Amino acid sequence: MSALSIKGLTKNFGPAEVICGVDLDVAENEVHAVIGPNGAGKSTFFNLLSGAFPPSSGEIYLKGERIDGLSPEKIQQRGLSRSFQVSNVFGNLSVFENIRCACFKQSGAGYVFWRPAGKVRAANQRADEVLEMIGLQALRDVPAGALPYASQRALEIGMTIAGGADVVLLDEPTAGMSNTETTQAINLIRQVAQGRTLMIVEHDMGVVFELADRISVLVYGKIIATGTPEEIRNDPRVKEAYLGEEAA
Amino acid sequence: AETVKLALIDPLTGPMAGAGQPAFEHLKFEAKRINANGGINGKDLEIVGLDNKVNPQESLVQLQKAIDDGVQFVTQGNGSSVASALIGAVEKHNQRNPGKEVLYLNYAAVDPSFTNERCSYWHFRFDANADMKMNALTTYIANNEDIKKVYLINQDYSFGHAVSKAAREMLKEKRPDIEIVGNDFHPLAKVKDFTPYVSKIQSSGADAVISGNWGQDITLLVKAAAEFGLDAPFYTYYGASSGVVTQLGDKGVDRIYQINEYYGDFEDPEMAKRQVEMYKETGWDFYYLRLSTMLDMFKKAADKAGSTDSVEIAKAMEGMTLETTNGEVMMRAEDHQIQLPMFMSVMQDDMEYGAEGTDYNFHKVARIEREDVTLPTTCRMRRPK
Amino acid sequence: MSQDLSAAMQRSKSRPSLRGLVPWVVFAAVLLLLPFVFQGNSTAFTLLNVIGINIVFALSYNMLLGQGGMLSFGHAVFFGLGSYAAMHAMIAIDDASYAGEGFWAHVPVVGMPVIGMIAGGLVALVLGWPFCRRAGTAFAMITLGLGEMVAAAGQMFPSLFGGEAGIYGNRMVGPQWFGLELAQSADVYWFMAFWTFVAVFAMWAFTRTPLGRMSNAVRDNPDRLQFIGYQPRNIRFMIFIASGSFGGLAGGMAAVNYEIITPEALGLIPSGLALLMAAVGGLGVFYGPIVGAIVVTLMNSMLSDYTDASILYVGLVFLSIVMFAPRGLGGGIEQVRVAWRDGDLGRRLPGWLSGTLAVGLIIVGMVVLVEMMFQATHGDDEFAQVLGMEFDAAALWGWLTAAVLVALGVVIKRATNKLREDQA
Amino acid sequence: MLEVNDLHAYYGKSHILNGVNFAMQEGEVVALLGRNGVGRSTTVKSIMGEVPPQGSIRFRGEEIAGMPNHRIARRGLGYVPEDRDIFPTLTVRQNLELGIKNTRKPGKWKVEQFLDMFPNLARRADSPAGVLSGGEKQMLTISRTLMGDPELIMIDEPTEGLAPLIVKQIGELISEIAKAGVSILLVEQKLSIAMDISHRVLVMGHGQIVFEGTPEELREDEATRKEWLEV
Amino acid sequence: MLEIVIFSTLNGILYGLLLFMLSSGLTLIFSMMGVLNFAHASFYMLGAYFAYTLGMHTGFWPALILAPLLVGALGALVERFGLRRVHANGHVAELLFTFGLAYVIDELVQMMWGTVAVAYREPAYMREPLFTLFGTDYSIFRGVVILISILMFVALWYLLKKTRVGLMIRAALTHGEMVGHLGHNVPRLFMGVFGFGCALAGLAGVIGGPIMSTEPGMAATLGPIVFVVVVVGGMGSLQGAFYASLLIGLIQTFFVAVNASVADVFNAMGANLDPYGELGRISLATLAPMTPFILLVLILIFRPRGLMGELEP
Ligand SMILES: Nc1ncnc2c1ncn2[C@@H]1O[C@H](COP(=O)(O)OP(=O)(O)OP(=O)(O)O)[C@@H](O)[C@H]1O
Ligand SMILES: Nc1ncnc2c1ncn2[C@@H]1O[C@H](COP(=O)(O)OP(=O)(O)OP(=O)(O)O)[C@@H](O)[C@H]1O
Ligand SMILES: [Mg+2]
Ligand SMILES: [Mg+2]
Repeated sequence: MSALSIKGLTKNFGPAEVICGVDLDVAENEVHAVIGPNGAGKSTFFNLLSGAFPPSSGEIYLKGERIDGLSPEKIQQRGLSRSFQVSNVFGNLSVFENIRCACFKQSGAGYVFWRPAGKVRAANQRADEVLEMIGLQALRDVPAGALPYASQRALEIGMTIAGGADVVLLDEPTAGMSNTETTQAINLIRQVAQGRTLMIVEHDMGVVFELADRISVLVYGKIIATGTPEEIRNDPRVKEAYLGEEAA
Repeated sequence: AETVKLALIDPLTGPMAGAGQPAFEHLKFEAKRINANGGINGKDLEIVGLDNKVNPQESLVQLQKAIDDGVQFVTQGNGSSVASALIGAVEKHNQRNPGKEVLYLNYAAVDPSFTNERCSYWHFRFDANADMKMNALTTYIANNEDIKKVYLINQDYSFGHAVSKAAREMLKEKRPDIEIVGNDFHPLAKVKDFTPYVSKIQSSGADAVISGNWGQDITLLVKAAAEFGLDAPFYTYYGASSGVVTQLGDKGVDRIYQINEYYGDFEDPEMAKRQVEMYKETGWDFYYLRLSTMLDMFKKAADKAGSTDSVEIAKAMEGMTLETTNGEVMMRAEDHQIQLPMFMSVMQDDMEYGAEGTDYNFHKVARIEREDVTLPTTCRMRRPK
Repeated sequence: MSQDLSAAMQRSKSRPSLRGLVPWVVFAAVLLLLPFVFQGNSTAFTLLNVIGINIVFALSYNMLLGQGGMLSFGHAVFFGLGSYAAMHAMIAIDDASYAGEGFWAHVPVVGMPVIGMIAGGLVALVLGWPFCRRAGTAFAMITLGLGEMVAAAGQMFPSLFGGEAGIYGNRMVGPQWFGLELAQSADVYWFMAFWTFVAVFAMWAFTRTPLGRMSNAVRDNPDRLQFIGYQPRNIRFMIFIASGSFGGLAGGMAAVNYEIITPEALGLIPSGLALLMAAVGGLGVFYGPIVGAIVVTLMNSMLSDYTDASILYVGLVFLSIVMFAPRGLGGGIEQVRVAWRDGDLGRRLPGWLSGTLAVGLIIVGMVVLVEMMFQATHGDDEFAQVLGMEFDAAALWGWLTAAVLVALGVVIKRATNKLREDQA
Repeated sequence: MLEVNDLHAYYGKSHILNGVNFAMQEGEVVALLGRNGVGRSTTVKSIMGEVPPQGSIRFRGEEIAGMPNHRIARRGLGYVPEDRDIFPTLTVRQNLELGIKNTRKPGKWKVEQFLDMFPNLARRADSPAGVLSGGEKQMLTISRTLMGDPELIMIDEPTEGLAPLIVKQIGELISEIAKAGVSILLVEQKLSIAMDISHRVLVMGHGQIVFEGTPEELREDEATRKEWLEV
Repeated sequence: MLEIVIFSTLNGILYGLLLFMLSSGLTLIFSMMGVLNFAHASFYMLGAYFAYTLGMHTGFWPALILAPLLVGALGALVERFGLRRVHANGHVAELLFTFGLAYVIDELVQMMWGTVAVAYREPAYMREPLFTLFGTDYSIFRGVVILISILMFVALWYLLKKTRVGLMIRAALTHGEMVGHLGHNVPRLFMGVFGFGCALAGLAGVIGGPIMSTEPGMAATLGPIVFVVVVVGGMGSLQGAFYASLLIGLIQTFFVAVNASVADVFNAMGANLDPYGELGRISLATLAPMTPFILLVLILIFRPRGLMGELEP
């Protein structure tokens, strides 16, 4: 069964149709990249999948269950989680707290007010694991708002996976990073991809080609091609619409 | 020298200060006169002002402060909520601290229950209660054959409802032919624009309006009436309270009446002089005539008891009579409610003594005798042994 | 990497868990010692009791504003209704113990705060859901409307609210616990101390629970919350209920303390008081509102003995805190504490001291100014005399002194800012 | 035209700029390179006064350090910040119009010109700019700053988050701006673009300028590249 | 009947327009600076008192111009030396600042002008009736009020929607620094807007003072209603505030005119409720002054963006 299956998805903002009938299947444990020119609708596409907006029409199935029209928290609870293009963390909370907050729900302590958070074993353990995974143990007690940019991006990813989702959407996870940082981020994403289905939006072709099992190219709301990195690199339409002449 | 302290617990700061400050000044002014005439059983009377912001809880804190300061007599007037809190607190304090009894002299909280079902031995009221005022007011109206239709407009809270109920019952008894053509309630101190109410009064064809409103609620009501050319007179409880005259100006002339023990043109030259003096000295009018009565009776009781102890004074004050400029008043022993004659007065221009520095003041139009003011009480006073 | 960051990292190593108990032991000790300090001074006890109530009230308010980011103008609704519930219960106890039977005959008055808490929580539960959709201005305004409506209803239904005179009861009824007679304010103190301690501890503990943590998250970034599986509205709603419960608890304490409750307690003024106390004390520090409650209560009840401009001073103090110490008095204390812990105090103290001096000078200048204006318009004011000021308002030099004081303050303030910049 | 002398800047306690010195001539395109976090953005921010600068910054001979930012802008310095800062509640067109400093004196650039250049913007000309995609926002900010007719424009990371095709387009736009006689200070990460269009490059390290020269010189200077640019 | 309808309409419109005058400055400040100015009603009060004092020397018309200018200047000073400092700490801090400011202004007014009302009245000739209908007068002054408030609406609408200043301020609301980078003087802009908003409040005070009386409590009692208008209209929407004012004005006056009480309704359905009982006696008329708050709560629950607002608050 495919992890995500999208049928005839469209989204209008007033008269403007931003996503026009997208069909896509993402297989389990696949890393699937979505690329496309600016304004093609990639972020909007993610917003639809994660429930931030309801789609205008079309259907979305997560592991066979229909999720379109559900609210973001319902979708998250069913196992789909996302990160944001612009870092979007709880600025006054510490790094650890940011992640732990993302863990409570899964640990069955979502709205608990009769037990100290420190006693919710599962959440603390999970948060420590995630912290280690994203390599921020040293910055554990730093308020998230004061983190350096790259660390904030890592935290963003950490929060996305902390809730235990197995389908993860990452929106431009390496935007604004230096080469080293990008390399680290790629490693992190690889780790994250273990045992999960991943969709990423990215403009850095290096990252895309390195990580993705398959790539879809979204242009003005339509998917014009889906295929392996090799196929995409050689697709003339993709070259014309996105990569330009001297493709990466 | 040792003094007798009387603590005034009333709003002295904030938006309600306009109600508490004149009483404070009046008390201090009269205290001087009393001290010059020998004081309270030989001791000087000292007025202590304590600010309660018209908040019952805060009043209790201030009461405790006063008690710790050695005060045995407190007075208060603004707000039945505060009065209710004080009655309860004084009652409990006296019960729990025998030997340190405190008396509460109420000069303006008019809720009838305080001298009926809630009456307390430690509470003495020097103002006519709301029902007595209505009794006087309706007696006046009953004598006026021209009034056939009456409109009631009051504030939508316990006091306003009490006024309305008393008016309906008493009019029915005294003048069954009078028709109540309207009985409106509006929230307390929330209405900015009374014109819709005035329109309603206008179209009801009322000959007279009765209102227990106070503060801005009476000013704005009468002002709106004047602007709309409504000619019906307003019979009120608080038409002369501070600020009303200033704001109404000629809009109030011949339109607003007040039932009270006070009016602006004393015939007694001594009182007329004192009133002018007080304005000069404090900037406030002599509106709270009853404060003078209260202090005089306080002095008389102390002299009679030969002591300034609160228990003694309470005992002496029960049933005490006092000759005032308006005639004899009496502190009824049954319920500690003062019995006194009242006066209907109307606002006029070009008065000899103008209120609030204007030329306007309230001119006496009728005297209602004590017998026509008094009402029976349901009080079953629990007296200390 | 910045020093702040590395300092934070240093700190994060590990913390001995016993250290966390110290403040509570101190708090309990202070509560136990106070009665000996103030023995025989019932005004002090009366004030302490009011402070206890206000501490709980302000802290419960801060659960909403400081921790959940929800600015409310209707918090007194919970306080007031909790108080009413407790008072009705007290009356029931009175009636029942007169008859000597029935459920209420066995309920002690010291338990009234529980009744208040249940009532406050229930009211929040019933009313809260539609309100918690949004935080921010919408929430502020809807609570303003709620406050006005409940306050109006309080005047409209005398059988429940007792009309203007309110309802009143007697705390010396029903079974006694721990021999606590509750006759004098000094007796009531023990009741207050107990409940204040319990409530403060419970509210502190709440901040440590998952829900308490989520309430900070919903304050910082409600949108993101959805994507980690929460509906922000649910969290807000639960905070609202928790805060309402503790507000009600404070109301229950008040019912026992004052033995009367009137509809005014539901209105905008007490709600504003909660905001005032929390903001003066500081929204960002847990104990901030405690400091605020103490300071504001004292100013409210004592300042008016000395000056008729007391409300003006409260306003000015509030303004200067908002302007010069945005994190409140508690925030200031916390800053000093952190600097001390980091061994930074010596270096930063001069800046703080001169800053405080500057604000102090400005305030004194303002006070002189206000008192002179007061004298000019009202005649003598006691406060001026207390401060040893016998100004003739018409004389120029008085006004000059005020101006000089303020100017001096401003200059020092400028210099301080410069100093701090250079230090940084 | 722009002279920066011994510029220091701080964030709280951390000392970010440690005596930056450089100068720019009229009509020059200069790229400011360096690793992440060395303080390139901070340099331009302190020139604009967003971060309080210490040291001397002269523009056309006049000291501008410490001036409020609007007065600096009025003297002919344009700035495109790295986080774009479009006005989300205004429409695209209104965003552009706000770039104009003086409505009475029409400048070199016209709204229509940019709408022609970027069809994406033209399509959304009358919708609120908040809904634009990341790339569209970038186009809008550069255009908006140009509407104010700056003589020197400082662009922070103009190609961040852009699709390869658009990156090329932005490159062209920058060349065009340069052709129009505007000096450009480019803060960039992507070496290739910077090398293509700039006349001169500056490399930053440890809060100072550690290399200054032409693109060719940098290309040849492997040591500098290794030490300060690559990792 | 016709009489009541006509008068209720006239009264409702007049009261509505007064509300609008009061709230327009607040809407302006809120929509442009995002500051919910709690001291707005206090500036309104200052307008009335200034006009009273000035009017004694200059007469009504000069005071009508001078008093708002004075209030505006004061507002600008408050922005310059108070609000601006606080701005960096966010909207809650700004709100707290204005909250405290309201306290201070109200107290200062009491100190300067005393605790009781002052005799601020419109000039005598304006008390003459403009027209008389069904024996009721409609004074010239009321006509003037209507005229001024409509002028105010048009001028404001133009300023907000049609001028660059409006654009700039809306932009500065989200990214103040950036507007500065584009060469616009943002601090001066904010100072101007705040001052202007306060001047509008002052103008409302000059007009409202004689109608609603000039006393130290006038700010405290009007404060909440003004917020209701702004919220019901839709945060920051001038048209919204206009419609909301009229709506509230009309609802209130018409409700007062209707006598139907809960008891009437129940008894019509066959129940037997005491018309003087607590529940039974509640009537539309007694509820009228509460309607703004009921409306506020309903609007926020069912249509949070208000009548005309673009964004949810
Ligand atoms: N709420 C909205 N209302 C109207 N139009 C919108 C809205 N959100 C997005 N759009 C438009 O939809 C298009 C797609 O935007 P989206 O953010 O999905 O692009 P993207 O592919 O993520 O681009 P980028 O790579 O630049 O981030 C854009 O043209 C944008 O202006
Ligand atoms: N607001 C801030 N507060 C504290 N430190 C900051 C702040 N902004 C930036 N810094 C720190 O200052 C240093 C320089 O930042 P700057 O933004 O100038 O770097 P940059 O060279 O532009 O790199 P980037 O590629 O990230 O844009 C970094 O270490 C960063 O962490
Ligand atoms: Mg995007
Ligand atoms: Mg940068």
